[in-house]
Amino acid sequence: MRSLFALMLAGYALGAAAAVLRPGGRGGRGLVAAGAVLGGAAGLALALQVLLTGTPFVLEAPAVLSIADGLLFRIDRLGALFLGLVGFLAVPCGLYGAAYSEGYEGRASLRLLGALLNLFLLTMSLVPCAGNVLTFLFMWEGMSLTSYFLVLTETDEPETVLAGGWYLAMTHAGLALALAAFLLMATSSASTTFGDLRAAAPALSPSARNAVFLLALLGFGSKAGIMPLHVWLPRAHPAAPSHVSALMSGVMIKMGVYGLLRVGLDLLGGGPTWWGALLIGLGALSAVIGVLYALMEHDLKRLLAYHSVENIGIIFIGIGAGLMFQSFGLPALATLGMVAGLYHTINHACFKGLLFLGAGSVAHALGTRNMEEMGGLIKRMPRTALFFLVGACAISALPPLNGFASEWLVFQALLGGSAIPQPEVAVVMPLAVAMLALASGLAAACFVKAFGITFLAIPRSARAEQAHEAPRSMQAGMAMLAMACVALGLLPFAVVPILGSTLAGLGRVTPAAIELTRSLPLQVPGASGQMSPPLLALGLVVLLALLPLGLRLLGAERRGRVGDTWGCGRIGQTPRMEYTATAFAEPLRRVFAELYRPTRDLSIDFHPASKYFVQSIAYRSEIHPWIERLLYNWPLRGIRRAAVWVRRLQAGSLHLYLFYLTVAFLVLLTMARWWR
Amino acid sequence: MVAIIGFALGVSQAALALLLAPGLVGLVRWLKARLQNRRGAPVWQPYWELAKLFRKEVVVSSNASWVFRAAPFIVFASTVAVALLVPILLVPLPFDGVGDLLVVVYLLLLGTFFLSLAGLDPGSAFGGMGASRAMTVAALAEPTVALAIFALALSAGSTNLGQIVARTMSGPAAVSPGHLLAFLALFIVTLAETGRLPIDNPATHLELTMIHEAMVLEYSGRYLALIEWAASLKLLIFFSLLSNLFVPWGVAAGLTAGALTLAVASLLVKLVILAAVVAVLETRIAKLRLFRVPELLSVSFVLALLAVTSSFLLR
Amino acid sequence: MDAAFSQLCVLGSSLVLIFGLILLWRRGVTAYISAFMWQSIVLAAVTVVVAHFGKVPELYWVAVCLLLLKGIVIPRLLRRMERRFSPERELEPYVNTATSLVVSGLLVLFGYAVTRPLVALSRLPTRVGMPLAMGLVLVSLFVVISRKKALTQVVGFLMLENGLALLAVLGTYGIPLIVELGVFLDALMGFLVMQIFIYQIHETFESIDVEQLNRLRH
Amino acid sequence: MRLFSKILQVGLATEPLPPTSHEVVRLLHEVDDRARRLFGRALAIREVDAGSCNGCELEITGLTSPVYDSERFGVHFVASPRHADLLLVTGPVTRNMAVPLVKTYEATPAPKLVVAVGDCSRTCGVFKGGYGVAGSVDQFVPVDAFVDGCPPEPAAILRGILAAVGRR
Repeated sequence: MRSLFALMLAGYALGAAAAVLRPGGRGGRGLVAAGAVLGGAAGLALALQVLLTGTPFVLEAPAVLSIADGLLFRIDRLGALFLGLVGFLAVPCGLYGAAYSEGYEGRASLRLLGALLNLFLLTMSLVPCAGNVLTFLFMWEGMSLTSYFLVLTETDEPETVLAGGWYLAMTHAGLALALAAFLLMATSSASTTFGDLRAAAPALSPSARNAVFLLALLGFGSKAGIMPLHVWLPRAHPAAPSHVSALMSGVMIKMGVYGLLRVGLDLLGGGPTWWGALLIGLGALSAVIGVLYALMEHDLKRLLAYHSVENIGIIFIGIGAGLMFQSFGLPALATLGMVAGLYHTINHACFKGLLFLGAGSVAHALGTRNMEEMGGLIKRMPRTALFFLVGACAISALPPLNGFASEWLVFQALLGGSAIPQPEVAVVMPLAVAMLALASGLAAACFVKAFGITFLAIPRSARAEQAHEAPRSMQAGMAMLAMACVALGLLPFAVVPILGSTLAGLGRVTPAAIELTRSLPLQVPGASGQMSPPLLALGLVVLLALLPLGLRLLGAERRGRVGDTWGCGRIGQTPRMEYTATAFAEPLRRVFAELYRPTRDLSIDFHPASKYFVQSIAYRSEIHPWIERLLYNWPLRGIRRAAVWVRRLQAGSLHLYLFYLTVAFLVLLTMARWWR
Repeated sequence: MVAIIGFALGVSQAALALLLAPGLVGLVRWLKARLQNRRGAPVWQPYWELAKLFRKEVVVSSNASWVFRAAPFIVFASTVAVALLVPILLVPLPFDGVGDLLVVVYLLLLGTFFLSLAGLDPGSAFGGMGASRAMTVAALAEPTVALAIFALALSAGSTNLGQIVARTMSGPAAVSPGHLLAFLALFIVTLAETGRLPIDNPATHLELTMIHEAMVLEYSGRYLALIEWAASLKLLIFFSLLSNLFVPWGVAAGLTAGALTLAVASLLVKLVILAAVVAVLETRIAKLRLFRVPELLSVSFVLALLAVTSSFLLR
Repeated sequence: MDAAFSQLCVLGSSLVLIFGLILLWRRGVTAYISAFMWQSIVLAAVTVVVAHFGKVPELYWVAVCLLLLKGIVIPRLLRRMERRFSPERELEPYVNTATSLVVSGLLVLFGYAVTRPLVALSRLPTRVGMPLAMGLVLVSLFVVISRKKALTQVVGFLMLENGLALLAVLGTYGIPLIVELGVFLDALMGFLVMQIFIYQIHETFESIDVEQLNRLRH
Repeated sequence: MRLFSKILQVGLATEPLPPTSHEVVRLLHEVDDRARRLFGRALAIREVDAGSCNGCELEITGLTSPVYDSERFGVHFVASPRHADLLLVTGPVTRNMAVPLVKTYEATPAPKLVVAVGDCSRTCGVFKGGYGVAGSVDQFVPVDAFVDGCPPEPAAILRGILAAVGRR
């Protein structure tokens, strides 16, 4: 284990070093990618070892940063799961990046991109390995900073800088809150190692526990992108290079989930019912509103970013249900909910990573992310199209792919709500069921739009006509993730027990409830139904194979002919006659008009001679996320006002600054002596 | 041996559904014709139409890709797969462990998903319009379906179809208010999902009012035949779900000849009753404007919500 | 026996509630009036059921009164009023239809939550219908708040009254007959007063859109 | 309720197809056996107005009415030529409609038939020589049967269609 850990560190370090020393050229990019792949693979192997054997891996370095207990790494199963996730995505994204970063050749940012990518992966891998508060926060901050600079890779665009600003503000606010949560817990504990915190947690007063939970929820929720805290996500993710977006959306936001689980479930050991209910409520809200905004989005990567909000919502619903069942002392159902959430975490990493890589290939080939300029790419980029389709089916929860397996588990967990003795509390569950179903239906609609408009029909612009298939290494990255989507969909009976084992010993979930049957039909204790994805897939494949045979037996005509698209006899077809992405989403925009509050601006220029002849029509419609404005405008205004006030302190005089320092020092001394 | 018999039973049940499905559509059409004081086409007319379509050539748009060619097969296969999972004649179902009600719902969504993609594929505005509307209706119907499943699972303790039917058959109270409300909710969803009035007009010739028709406007020959057959099978599946989940009288619990005959007879009676209800309804009401469809679906949503709450209370 | 009794009660109450929901879904006043009529008839039927199974013969009289007054007389009066004011449709309400349906669904849920302690206390076989009656009360209040036309509001008030009557019948097997009659008379008086108001509003504004009343401020 | 009692009172409105003289229908050639077997029981029609005065359209609409009810013969109208077996063409072919007519014919999957309805479709009628008229229907697409009349009665059109598929 120790050697694997070392190999992981070495791999990432190699990648970073290679990027700094020899960034350009095929070989240089290859070395950077090799570092990421090596590090990722080692991390994955280490994680698998911990997951399967169950023996935690511990590494102490008390000498480093010894003032605050030093660095401590301790990988238990829960941590290993998230470590494995990072490694699992690092490999395809690293491969993909080798060819993708060719676009940055000759620019200064290539060096930064390679180095920061490896450092980002390194720090992100170490977050779930942390064994004490210092290590955790140190790695967390490293992850946040490196990803911030990765977002800024294309600095020349003003939008990117703004996106980076949002991201930096949100992530640091989150860090502060998480720090506060840890400090609150540490008041009564011997040291800041997680073990001591866990031991001291029961002694905390209920209000302190609640405060810790809320602080952690806000802090980690802002990283995860849960509903009111999601604002940075659709801004920052599209701005980053695509393989970085894939990593950010696929795994980095999952670190928020990890943090919440670590604090809420592991360290605090669960809490009152309203914790779970709050998570379910926030999750359901995120799921529905995230997908609704995604539907209106025509920037392919922003669309995917909004879908991350949706999927984080689904994960939170699962985990919230788990916490809620736990508070009622229903271990089997609690495990089911948590496992559903964790399963969706993995699945989302796979398909969202895949979709971001696919979107990146398209953007790479076309030089635009606007869906209205795409179209017809399935003929020009057939492989990318196929991989993207797999991802689209998976995220739309279509059987037998992985999205369905985990959403099925979430549904089953929620259906268990009838076991809750208090109906007025249990009512949360059917409402969440309805919201989840709505979200998944809308997600399917959204991905019909995303795939159909991007890849099908005829090209909508000259750029789309001249598109070319992505290079081999990018294809390889996508292929790996597509296969993972299929495998995770077919093998839930193998995955679920492993996920269940990560929960053993956390909080009040008793290990007895985690023994899951390894039979072919997925039969989870607590779930009120069973299904078998492999048999389902087998059935579908057999039916699909039998169909042409049956048609031949029926004596069906086999001749075919290629003709024009039927257009009521009109002559010639241009891309302008096609259905656009905006038009596709129009019915839903009408239905949810109250939420979108679109502004319309229609101006028609009539012919001077007669108003029956139109010279030009200009139509503009915009959607303003009013919830965001409602929530963020007044704090922003407040901050601005505070900033204006603070500016007065700035005089540029060195003596003044020294004076401030002295005053601060005196205040600190006074506090240290008398404040208790 | 038992497994083989079960397998054969499951397959033959689905095959029966597949064979009956076009007749069901023909029956609704015949009843509607009679209600319009017309003589109407015979009940078996859809069989002739399918036979004819299978013998015609296929014209495919030059813009279309493999998605367009694969979609009819995926739609048909997923619908037949659903037919294998749904109780039509007998319980316990041989394939009960393979999928539950949620699987059924999402398999049907799989078909709609690919059909919508195929609608977009040739680049025709009609297809795009149909796809957009079909996905809108499907997405908005989803919460109702999920809540109705919740209500059923609450009273039966399982989401697996065979078990729900078995539980309802053995239960003391045949009709509880929760069941009634869930039935109404699912009935509205059935109309929406199978493209009947007042959501979609199956007999329309005007492209602008179409949903399902607009999506398949580009299909011809055997592709069209597969899609139409699958659509009629979907209607039969929804009808038998409505009848067997809520009124499981006559569903065979054993393998005796008498029970099976009774099962077939009761299935036919139930299908005829539901077809008559749909035909009368389609004669009585006009198609809704597209933007009032969400209102109808929210009615069904409220009904399903009431079903869940009353099931909660009667538990 | 008891099982059938409570089933019938819940069935009746759900029907009463569904007729209440029609107010939110349909747009024509004619539909509202017939919904109210059918609701009252079902209410009378529920009362008969309670009278029969609960062995409270006075309730038969209540049922007859209900049927006569609310099933026949008031709908007829309403129809006459409607004919007078031209069949103008309900205007776009303050809250759109889909949203108000969802809101009313949530209100019913709230009704369940509120009446839960009551239901838990009661031992009557009719208790399971009480949340639905409470739901109807809340939904009718919502109708009164969110609709614009005076006639719709009148129907909303009448349905509110129906909800209260249902609650009384299910919760206590009917308050004593005399109180019941008093309530009826009250409702009738209220109805007449509202009728007069509506005539007045109509004469002043040539419309019975309640929003017009805003003009009185100026 | 009133609607349904009315339905009951009226009963069946469909009249049997009256025997008519065969002169109104001109078959250009016998339909081959295969097509006859195929279309004998199920026929989907796409109507193409190539520039008629809409007199024929009025009569064609009559086909779907309860009185003539073409559906009893398995004949129904469809919205797309992709679904159609038979094109029902009316009017003289105008310049604007010449290409669309050919395109519609191309869009229809084989085997397919064409029935031209009304005198104009064969002779261009009173529109003959008009500046906007390009010619008769058979100059653009192969026609299997002509139905004469200006406009022909619904019964005659129905006969023409049935004659074209060999079900006289």
